[in-house]
Amino acid sequence: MAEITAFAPAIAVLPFVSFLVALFAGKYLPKKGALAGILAMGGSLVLSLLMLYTVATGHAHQSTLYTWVGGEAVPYELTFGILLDQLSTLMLVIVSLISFLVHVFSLGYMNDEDEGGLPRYYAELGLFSASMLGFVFADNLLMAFMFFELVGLCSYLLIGFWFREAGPPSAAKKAFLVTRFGDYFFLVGVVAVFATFGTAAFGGPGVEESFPHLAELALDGEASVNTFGFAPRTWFTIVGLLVLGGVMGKSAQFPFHTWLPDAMEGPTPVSALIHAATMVAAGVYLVARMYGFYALSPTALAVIAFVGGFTALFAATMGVVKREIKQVLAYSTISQYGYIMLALGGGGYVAGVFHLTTHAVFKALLFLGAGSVIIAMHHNENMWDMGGLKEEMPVTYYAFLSGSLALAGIVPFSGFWSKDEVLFETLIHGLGDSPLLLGAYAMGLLAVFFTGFYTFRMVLLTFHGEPRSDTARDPHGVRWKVKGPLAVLGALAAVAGVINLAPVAELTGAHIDFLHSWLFHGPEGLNGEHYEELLEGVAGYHAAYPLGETLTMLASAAVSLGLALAGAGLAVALYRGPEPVEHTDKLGALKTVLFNNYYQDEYQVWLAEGLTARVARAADTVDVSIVDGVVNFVSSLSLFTGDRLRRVQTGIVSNYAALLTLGLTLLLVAFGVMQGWFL
Amino acid sequence: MITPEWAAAAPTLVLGVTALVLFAFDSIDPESSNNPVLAGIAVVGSLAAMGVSVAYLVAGVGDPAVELYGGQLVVDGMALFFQVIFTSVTALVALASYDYLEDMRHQAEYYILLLLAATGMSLMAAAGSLAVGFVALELASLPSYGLVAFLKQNRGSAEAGLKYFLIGALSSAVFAYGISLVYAVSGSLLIDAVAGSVRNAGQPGVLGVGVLMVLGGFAFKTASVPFHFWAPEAYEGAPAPISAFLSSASKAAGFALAFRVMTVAFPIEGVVGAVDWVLAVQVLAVVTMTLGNFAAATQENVKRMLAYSSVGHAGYVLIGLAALTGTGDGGLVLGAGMIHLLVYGFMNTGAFLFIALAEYWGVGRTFADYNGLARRAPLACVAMTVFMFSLAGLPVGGGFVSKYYLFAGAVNAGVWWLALVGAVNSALSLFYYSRVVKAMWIEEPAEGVDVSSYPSTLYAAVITAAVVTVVLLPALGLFSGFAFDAAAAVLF
Amino acid sequence: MSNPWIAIGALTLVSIIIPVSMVVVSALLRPSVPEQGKTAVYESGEVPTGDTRIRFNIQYYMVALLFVVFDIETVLIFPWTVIYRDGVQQFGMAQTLVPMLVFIGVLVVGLAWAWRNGAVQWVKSTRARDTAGSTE
Amino acid sequence: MAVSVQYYLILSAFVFCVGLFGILTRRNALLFLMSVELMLNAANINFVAFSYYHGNLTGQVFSLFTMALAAAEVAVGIGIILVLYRNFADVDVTKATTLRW
Repeated sequence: MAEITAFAPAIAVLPFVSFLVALFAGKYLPKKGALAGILAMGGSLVLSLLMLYTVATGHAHQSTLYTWVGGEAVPYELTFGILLDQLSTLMLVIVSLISFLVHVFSLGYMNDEDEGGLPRYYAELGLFSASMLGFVFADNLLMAFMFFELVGLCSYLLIGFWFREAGPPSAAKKAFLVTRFGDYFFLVGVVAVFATFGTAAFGGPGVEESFPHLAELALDGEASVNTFGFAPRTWFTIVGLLVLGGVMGKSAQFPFHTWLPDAMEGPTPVSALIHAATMVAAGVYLVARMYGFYALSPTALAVIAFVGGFTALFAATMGVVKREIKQVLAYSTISQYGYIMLALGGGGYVAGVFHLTTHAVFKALLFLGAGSVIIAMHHNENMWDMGGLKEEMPVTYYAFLSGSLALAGIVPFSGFWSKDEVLFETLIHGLGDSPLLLGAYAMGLLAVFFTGFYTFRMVLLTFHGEPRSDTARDPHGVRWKVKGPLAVLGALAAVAGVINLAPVAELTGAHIDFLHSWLFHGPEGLNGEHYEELLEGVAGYHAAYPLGETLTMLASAAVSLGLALAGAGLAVALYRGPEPVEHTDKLGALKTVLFNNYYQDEYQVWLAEGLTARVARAADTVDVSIVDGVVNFVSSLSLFTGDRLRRVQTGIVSNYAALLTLGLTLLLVAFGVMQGWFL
Repeated sequence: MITPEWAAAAPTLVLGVTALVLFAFDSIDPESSNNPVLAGIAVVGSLAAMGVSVAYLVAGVGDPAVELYGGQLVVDGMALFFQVIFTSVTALVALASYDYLEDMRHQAEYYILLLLAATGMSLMAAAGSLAVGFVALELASLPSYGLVAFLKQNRGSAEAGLKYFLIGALSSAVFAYGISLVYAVSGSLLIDAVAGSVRNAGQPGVLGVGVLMVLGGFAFKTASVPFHFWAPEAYEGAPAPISAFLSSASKAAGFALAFRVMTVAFPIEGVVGAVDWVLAVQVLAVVTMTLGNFAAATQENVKRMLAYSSVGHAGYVLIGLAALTGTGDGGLVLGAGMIHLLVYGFMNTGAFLFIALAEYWGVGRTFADYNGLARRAPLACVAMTVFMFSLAGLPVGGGFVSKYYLFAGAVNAGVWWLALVGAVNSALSLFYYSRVVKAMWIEEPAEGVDVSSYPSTLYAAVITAAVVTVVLLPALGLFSGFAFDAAAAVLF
Repeated sequence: MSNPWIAIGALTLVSIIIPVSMVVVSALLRPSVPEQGKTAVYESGEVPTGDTRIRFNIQYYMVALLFVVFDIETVLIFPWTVIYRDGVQQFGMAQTLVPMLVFIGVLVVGLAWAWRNGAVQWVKSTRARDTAGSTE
Repeated sequence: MAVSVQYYLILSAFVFCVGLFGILTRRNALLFLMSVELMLNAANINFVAFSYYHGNLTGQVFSLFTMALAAAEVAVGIGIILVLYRNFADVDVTKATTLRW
């Protein structure tokens, strides 16, 4: 029997085929390419599940598909290959599941709404999924980078889908430029990895030389790598931080988060895909993918944790005052990815992956729910125009509520379990020998309160109270294509936590922390156990339990749950009742700051326009006057010389013979003199 | 190895026999106007020769080298590689000529001369002694003179033939004299034997003059400075398929002989005391590419522009010899030269055949006359665009890879300045190549140009050349191994 | 002990002396009677007309070329004949004879082709035809 | 004792230069052709002389080839000169200058 893993490339190839089909034949297909996309994603989902099963039965797999630079002449190989291990197959399933549901939802959101340009939409969606899937199973950093960039390109295309309107193109441009800024660092990082280790492989079964492993050996002094004169640890930190630049751009971490709220200009299903499973997830996934490398550098980990904690808090506060439902969700995404980063930086590899998983589910749910609301509201996104939608659209409501509870982190919804574990892991490592983490932890903890608050504010304003506009009184109905994905995701958001009920496992002693054991049994060098050893041994992370293990955990859970409930309670207190009123004015000057997103956009625009544009203009002046001058001079000189040279060709054959003889004689004389023939 | 041994010379023999068959056919029916048969024989013959040489190359007949007639002929990887170039160019040219020669007289003579010249070239590639080299060179040259002057009623053609012939006669005299001097020093004409006796030869002056004069003979055949003067005129005045033939196959033949003789007979470490010919080639390479490209940049006539660019390309290929400094991988750079000639054989032949197409349509010869041609013949213009960009070294065709190999080889051998000059010239070449593309695609068409018919074989030849040029970009990896191995086998 | 230059010098001397002496001797011996008629191209007969250079028919050229071909053929056969006997003894008849037959065969093909294409067909020029017609 | 071999070299160089001189100064295509023949014969002198000097026949045989090729060259050359004459009504090689620059 052929190895089932031989079909792994098809996971990415199927959506790519649907991209081609939609692009070239979409016009002629019944649903404008939607069916091709759904079929392809369904296929990918099935295959991903198969891969998950294969890996679960102990067949982690790595294979090189194509070597495009290699051989004896070059010291390194550039390859395409796939790496199927616990982490990547889990992510494959998430991505293909979300993408599948988004495709289905799009039938309701795009087709039924008679949007134009559908073949283009489905083509781009297909390419988007294909690139993300390719990114997920990439077995080396360079391949990952290439697909990473493709993901960025597709998000640019999709955000700017309605390119005839004013907002989307500029939002698309912003998303592209901001993430590109981060990717510069990533690219330098990739080159640095190659220059340092000569390979960019992540590792996996059968891979002898992977760069995290080499780095580990180098730190132990067992292998020598080119560290460009730095101490190995310093250099690895630098490289790690360079790659982190790309991560922060893609995962919208402070200060690169500004593109994400604007990206709401794209179609809502696209937002769901971007936020839940693809674009934004790509960043943190990369950190998890090369966690063995980051675990070697406590500095890099601390930076990750701090960026994550700060982003979580920072974005949550901005989400508090937003009026548009999708804006709230956007900031919640930034905030939640902050948590994931916090977890990874805080030594909670499993926690980070866990939160990535649950977040993918409930955030997709929330966006699709918001999409459903937006359909109902005839594309009005202002929550202050909504209200009372609970009665009109119960399926959406309950699904949305499920997602919101998960987002806020209320027990027993999935978000609670994962967020709790994130905070817990950070806390115990912080209490260990890394007090710095406690600061990050504090920020994360505070953000829980805000999360609870803005989540319930959103729910209350949208679904509760009396309708505040005519459209809210008589919303547009939605059909099964919308409700179906919502129902699936709503159920998942409620129960997805069961994959890793760590606190329950701790209390009862039952082994029900499945994700934990799943990730701990990855291939050698790529599993949680190894990471934990690295964290302990190299990065110096130790867990400490001041109240004993169980009690510390319960206390941590109680604190975060309490804060979430407090936030939710405050929201309920403020926005309860049939006619909620705006309370933002009470914030005074702070309101302005929050509405303006802490003036993040402003300074970045200043950076772009005030500074960069001026430098560019100066450079342009230099370019036009001096560089162009030189170039023009050179070109006219060339043409002049050419014109002189061709005049040598007089057309008279005797002259040619003479010149020929002259040339030969010159050669003979010159060499004669030089080599001493005449001596 | 192959039995019987003489079968190793089969590509040459097939070409020669094809020429004899054409003779026989024309003797049987001199007044015949059965041109498809003539063109057919020529195409089939050259394709058969190509098939044989490709098969030999793949089967490794030339490894180890087969020596025939006491070393007079050497069939090795390099010989077979070059024979592939000659035969494929010959096939393309013969195919295109069918339409080009429509309604002309003396077609049989045309194909006979073409096949005889191809035989000579094929022999040049396999020449194991200076005597065979000289005879083969003449066998390649003499029919070429006739072919250039084939359009007897055309002043340009006659003039081009005259100039080609006179410079050619002078060059062959120089070449013969050079050989005589080498013989004077070494007492042998077999290049292996020459190599043995030129080491620390007693008369460095005689040897040096001889080597430089022999180099001059190669410079003539490859259209390198200062023996290049015939090239712009001959290429411009000749029938366009012949220009294609001369600038691709004939040039490659010159290089085939030059590569073998210079590297085997005059190993640089043995003769450096008498004459540092690598230095001479370096000078020639720089001057040749610069002169060719600069002069091409100011041309108004497309065919003449291509002619000068052909001189420039000779300069690039000369890097293959000029970088044999002893440092770095000589096989790499020599093989790169061979690969460039292979790619050039298709892209340049294609470009000249496009000119043939334009001449067939009666389109004028200047850039301006090509304005808007893409609207009337988009397919051919796409092909021409591929040729132009590939010639300039853009990665749309194999030209990119082969140039890259050449420059990389030069850098590898420590003569980075050669690569630098080459790169600057490549940049300049993009200027004049893109003028053609701009004229065809962007400019408004001129009035009164009528593209009424689409000559099928001419089209087929152009398109085939374009397809091969493009395919060679990814597929060059397959061929480069043969070239590098063959070059290494010649060097060591 | 003879210097070879003596022989060469003597040869050169003789080759110069003989023609010069012939001219000198005849100039000394003959009587000199200058007269205008003697300087004419044809001392007795018609007054010459036209150029001294006349255009030869292209046929002469073709025939001359054919002659050159076979002339050169002889040159190339010559060394072969020298080694023929040794060759037969050493390599056998086939190895020695066949290459030359091939060589000649190729030439024969060429000759046949030239023949068929009218290289040796003596086409009269129009002027020649005209003169022929007027005399009849 | 035979004539020292350097003198043959000098002789052949002299003949070669005479031929070259003819090429550079003569405008008549036929004279151009004859000059080339002289240069080729200069090479022949070397071949024959050094064949004797080295004691092998290679050079002599090669000079036969050179002669054959010279004849062939003349044959082709005269043909081209004929075509030139038909087109330009002259055998002056400097008259044919329609192609230049």
